[in-house]
Amino acid sequence: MKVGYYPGCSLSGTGKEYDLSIRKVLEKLDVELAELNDWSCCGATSAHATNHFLSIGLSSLNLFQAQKQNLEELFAPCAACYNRMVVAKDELGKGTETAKKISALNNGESTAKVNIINIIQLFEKAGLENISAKTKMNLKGIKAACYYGCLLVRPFSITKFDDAEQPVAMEKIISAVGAEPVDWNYKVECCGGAHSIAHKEIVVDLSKKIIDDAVKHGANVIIVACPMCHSNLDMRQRAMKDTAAIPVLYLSEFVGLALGIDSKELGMNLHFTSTEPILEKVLVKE
Amino acid sequence: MHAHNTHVETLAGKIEELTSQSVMQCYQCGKCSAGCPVRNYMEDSPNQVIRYVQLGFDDEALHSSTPWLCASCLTCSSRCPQNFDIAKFMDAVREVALEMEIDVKEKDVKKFHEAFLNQIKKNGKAFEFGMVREYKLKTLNLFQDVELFPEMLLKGKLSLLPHKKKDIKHIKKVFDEIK
Amino acid sequence: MEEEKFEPKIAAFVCNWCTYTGADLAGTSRLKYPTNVKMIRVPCTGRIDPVFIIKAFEKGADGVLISGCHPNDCHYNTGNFHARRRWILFRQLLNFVGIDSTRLHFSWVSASEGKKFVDVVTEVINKVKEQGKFKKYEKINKEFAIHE
Amino acid sequence: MRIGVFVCQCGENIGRTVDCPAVAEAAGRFPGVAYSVEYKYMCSDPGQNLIKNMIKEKNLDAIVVGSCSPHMHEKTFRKAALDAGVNPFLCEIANLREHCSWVHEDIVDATKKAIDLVRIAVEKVKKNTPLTPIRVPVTKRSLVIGGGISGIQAALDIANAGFECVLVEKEPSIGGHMSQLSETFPTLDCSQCILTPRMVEVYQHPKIKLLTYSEVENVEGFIGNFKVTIRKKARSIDESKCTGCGLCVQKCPIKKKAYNEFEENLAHRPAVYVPFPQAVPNIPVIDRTVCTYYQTGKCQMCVKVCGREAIFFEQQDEMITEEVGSIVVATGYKLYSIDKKPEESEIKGYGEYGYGKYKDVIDGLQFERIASASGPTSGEILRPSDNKVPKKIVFIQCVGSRDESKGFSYCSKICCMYTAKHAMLYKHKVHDGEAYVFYMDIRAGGKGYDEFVRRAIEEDHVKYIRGRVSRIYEEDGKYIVRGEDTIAGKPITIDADLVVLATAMIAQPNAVKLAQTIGMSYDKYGFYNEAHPKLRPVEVSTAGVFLAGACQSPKDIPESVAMASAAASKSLVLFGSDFLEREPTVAKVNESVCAGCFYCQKVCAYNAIEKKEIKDRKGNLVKVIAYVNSGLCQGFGTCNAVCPSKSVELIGFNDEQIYAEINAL
Repeated sequence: MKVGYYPGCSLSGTGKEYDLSIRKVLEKLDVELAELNDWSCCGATSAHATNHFLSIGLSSLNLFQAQKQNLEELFAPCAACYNRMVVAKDELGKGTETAKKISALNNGESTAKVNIINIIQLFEKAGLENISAKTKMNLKGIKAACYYGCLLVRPFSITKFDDAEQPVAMEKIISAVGAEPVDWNYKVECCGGAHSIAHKEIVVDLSKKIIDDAVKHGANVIIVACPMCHSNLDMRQRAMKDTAAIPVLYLSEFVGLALGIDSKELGMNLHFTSTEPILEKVLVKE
Repeated sequence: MHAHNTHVETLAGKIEELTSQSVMQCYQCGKCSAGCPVRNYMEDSPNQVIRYVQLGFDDEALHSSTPWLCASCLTCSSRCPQNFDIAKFMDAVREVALEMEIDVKEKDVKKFHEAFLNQIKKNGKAFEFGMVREYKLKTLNLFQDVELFPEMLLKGKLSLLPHKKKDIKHIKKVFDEIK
Repeated sequence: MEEEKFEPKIAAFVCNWCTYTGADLAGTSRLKYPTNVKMIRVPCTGRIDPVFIIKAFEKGADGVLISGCHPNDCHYNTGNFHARRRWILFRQLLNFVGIDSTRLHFSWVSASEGKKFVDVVTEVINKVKEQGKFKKYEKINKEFAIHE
Repeated sequence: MRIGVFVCQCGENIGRTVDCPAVAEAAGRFPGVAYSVEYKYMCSDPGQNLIKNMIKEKNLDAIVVGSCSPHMHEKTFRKAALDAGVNPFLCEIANLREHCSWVHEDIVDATKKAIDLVRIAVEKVKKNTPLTPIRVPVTKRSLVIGGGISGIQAALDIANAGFECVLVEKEPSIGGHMSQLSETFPTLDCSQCILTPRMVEVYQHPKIKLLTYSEVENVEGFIGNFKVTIRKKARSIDESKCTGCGLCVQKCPIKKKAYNEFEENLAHRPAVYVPFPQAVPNIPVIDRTVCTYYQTGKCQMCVKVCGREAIFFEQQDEMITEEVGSIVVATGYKLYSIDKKPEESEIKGYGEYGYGKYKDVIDGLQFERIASASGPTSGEILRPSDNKVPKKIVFIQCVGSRDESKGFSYCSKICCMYTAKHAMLYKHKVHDGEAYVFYMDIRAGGKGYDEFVRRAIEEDHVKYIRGRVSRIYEEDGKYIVRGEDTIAGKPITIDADLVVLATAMIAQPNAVKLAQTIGMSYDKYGFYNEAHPKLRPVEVSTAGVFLAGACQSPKDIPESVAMASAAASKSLVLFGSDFLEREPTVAKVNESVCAGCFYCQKVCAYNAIEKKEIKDRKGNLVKVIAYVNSGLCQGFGTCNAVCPSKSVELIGFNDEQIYAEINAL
């Protein structure tokens, strides 16, 4: 299987281990990644927060590039990139004034046919049975809180992915590799996202609530699918008072561990909160 | 003729033009405010900002800090019983406020977005270090997070040089369009 | 120049319960539409025999409109479904006998849709105006000197 | 044929844009027209007299009136023709007002069109033939579908007027939702106390035939003459033998396998059960899906304890045919229940309120059962998860209602009142408890209704918070309810012990199927459409069918009862005459050309086409042809359009008549 790959800016910076682990895991699952040529930033929160045209315009550039490369599917691991591109695709499809203007800037290209998928959908495509069959490690003692955040599932009318309020797609993957997903309350609550820099106090506060709820429900690891969520939950733990430290893993890292990939190769040494407590629980299958 | 042309000079009209939805759709149930994760940091609740626009209190809406505190998490939009996209509405309020050069309360948020977009404009990709540098110079908020930087650098999570997109002309075109 | 003055003749076959009453409502609401259309009232669109339409074209109609109740709203439950099913086949027949099937229009206008009736009729008239006069049968009639 | 043309000016309504004298003059020159005239008000007495006099004076045998729409005055002019000795079906109307003068502005064009319209009508009338209306007898019996309070009321009214009535109820007992309620607003009188006597009255009424555990399968015929097929589902109990002693119910060893539907799944019931103690009839039903006998052939405990040998395992569904003249539809509503799995739910979503996840997030009917003295907690307010008294209770209104996104855009109308009632009942029983109501608007229009809500707020100190709740989740046995008071502009979080959702009233799941069986129209939600929203609120567009209660839209008890009485009286109006007159515009088969392909039969929605055998003099079968039962034919003419040999004609709209109109276009 071959899919287009749009790593997005964070994956060469703060989300470096996300990129590393994705490449390693997909190699094991026989998924070939074709990186989008000379891709550009999707515009992220800053673009749509300040200018609608800019946000759709920036994301569209990548969609058109994918079309040029004849990619049927474009995998965007970052939830924010995924969301922005899905939204941009939706707007282009609707043929709004903005869409017309953007099409004029791009030699009349109007529809972006490429299908944008997130990491959960990619794993679903690779096949849960396939992943299950390739699982080498015993993850029995691991209780995982799957954290979806905002942008994977919302707005449901556009993402059309899982359930906006009680999603379970990530839990299915966790179960497939033999770990135990926990039922908790904050899986779609916001971590504060892009306010990390301008309003650190908000992000610390919101992320703390998420971590506290996960711990309270017995989780010993939080699984994420977004570099922004990861940096807020992982990096900001140090600023939280009275909060138990809990490893925050990317979904790809977690699946990587299950498939028997070395944690360093997955980039897990790059975390700010130690991942040791979880690594101890990863046992070799008997 | 579309109805919005008649009141295009009002904030409600501009927002309708930008978002293709009428602010009158909102029936003020408050579900958006009830579920908003950053509600506790806001003076005006999200539904109050919509109310300002509905009633023509445009200054109140444009000067409110609420749109700038919005984390764009879309919880409101996905739960709105009237299918009103509140997050998109907030995007539009910010856009109009910037266009009108309103002296917004949440200067740091505004500067963060400017710094972020400047990096994209220059490099085609977000350049975290450059963005943070620019943001710090703009806000003079020099010491926030300094404790994290060395470790980030060490772990290779913060590159000192930007990753650049090779062909920048399309990015330029998009930015030129909004001048 | 002649084309500009062309005023098409439109025959409308409408059902008694929905579209005829919708047209009445257009009148009661004093909405305006051109005089080109004349209506033939039938109990239900299901009553319309494809031959009526050919006959209308033969008698000089430039366009034909068929309009009845919305699906599931038919006064007779299923009449409009039967009608609809037949039209799909009938379009081919029209083309076969030399009538451009785009001159035949279908719509659903309910008793409460006076405005829609006006919109539909106006649109059909404009469309047929663009297409110009339907001459084929006039020619045949002349050549073979068919008279009633 | 000598045709008279009468052109009406309708004051200025037609005269302003149509040159009426010119129309009359032009019409006078049409072949076959013997006389034409215009007049200011043709529908007035002098106008009608003009028509009558001229028919006689000019010896006319058909008339065309150029006037308003036939839907307005066709009857008037047909009667005028009849009075003057001309068959009413030899009168045609040219619609010069709604279809001409009112929709056109140019006098020249409008006049030209008016002349054309009159010509078309003249050509049509030439092909008309004298017809006589069809008289059909009225069966003076009624069918009432649904045994809730609406159906009970309608059946009693009809029966008390002296007419027979068949009451069909799909559940094993009549009583409907009202029998589940604890107290009723705004008087707080006990629901069962006022309902039960009515249920008994129905059971004992000599004019009411009660069919419970039965459903309407098919409806044929038309006003005055319906033929209804009813499926009487097998109870597995011989009703004629059962005394209702209840021993079988007590002794049934299957206690926990099935949820008790009457208790809204808050309790269990045995495999053989009576829905509730006051059930009418008091005859049990065996639930074959859980009964051991039907799984393994064993047990038969009920058989052992029944002294009357009333257990009848092999009983089959029975089909019953009833002939009635009118039908009252009173099938009621269903409460949208949020605790179902989303994929099975009528509403997709509401995950934010934790569907199916939390035992203590319940709906309004569940709360009724908890508050009811005959309910699973004997009227003590206890929450389902741990049977503890909730000290903080949150009521949320408009769940599923007024929700474009996940639910239904309409207002369910009764929730404001029943929520106030619930909060009040709670406060009366749990004095130190706190009750919160999240609302958007309080809609308490009705006698004593707003006073009732005010009482809840002022006397019982129920705290009303204006705003919709965004999320509910569980934390340490409490339900965290996150809302916003939009009046104070403050976020509000309540850690509740029990949450009651006032969920939407929705149409019955099989409402559309029944609508299609009877031929009623329904709205996009599945509620039945009345014939006219103002002037014919209890009739549907199919003659002889009437609506009562919440099957038409959300309604409370007094409204449902009023509507039921109205529907009953509409039936009684019908039973006031022995015969009904119907338009003679029905189909007819030309027996000599009919090839017997019966394509007409396939397209007839009324089963009006029958097979008729043609035999020669010796009695040998020559051919089988189509025959139209004019009693059933509704005259929509699809048979005429599809007949390959053109041997069916729709009288009044036959091919010749329509060709005449086309030729005159």
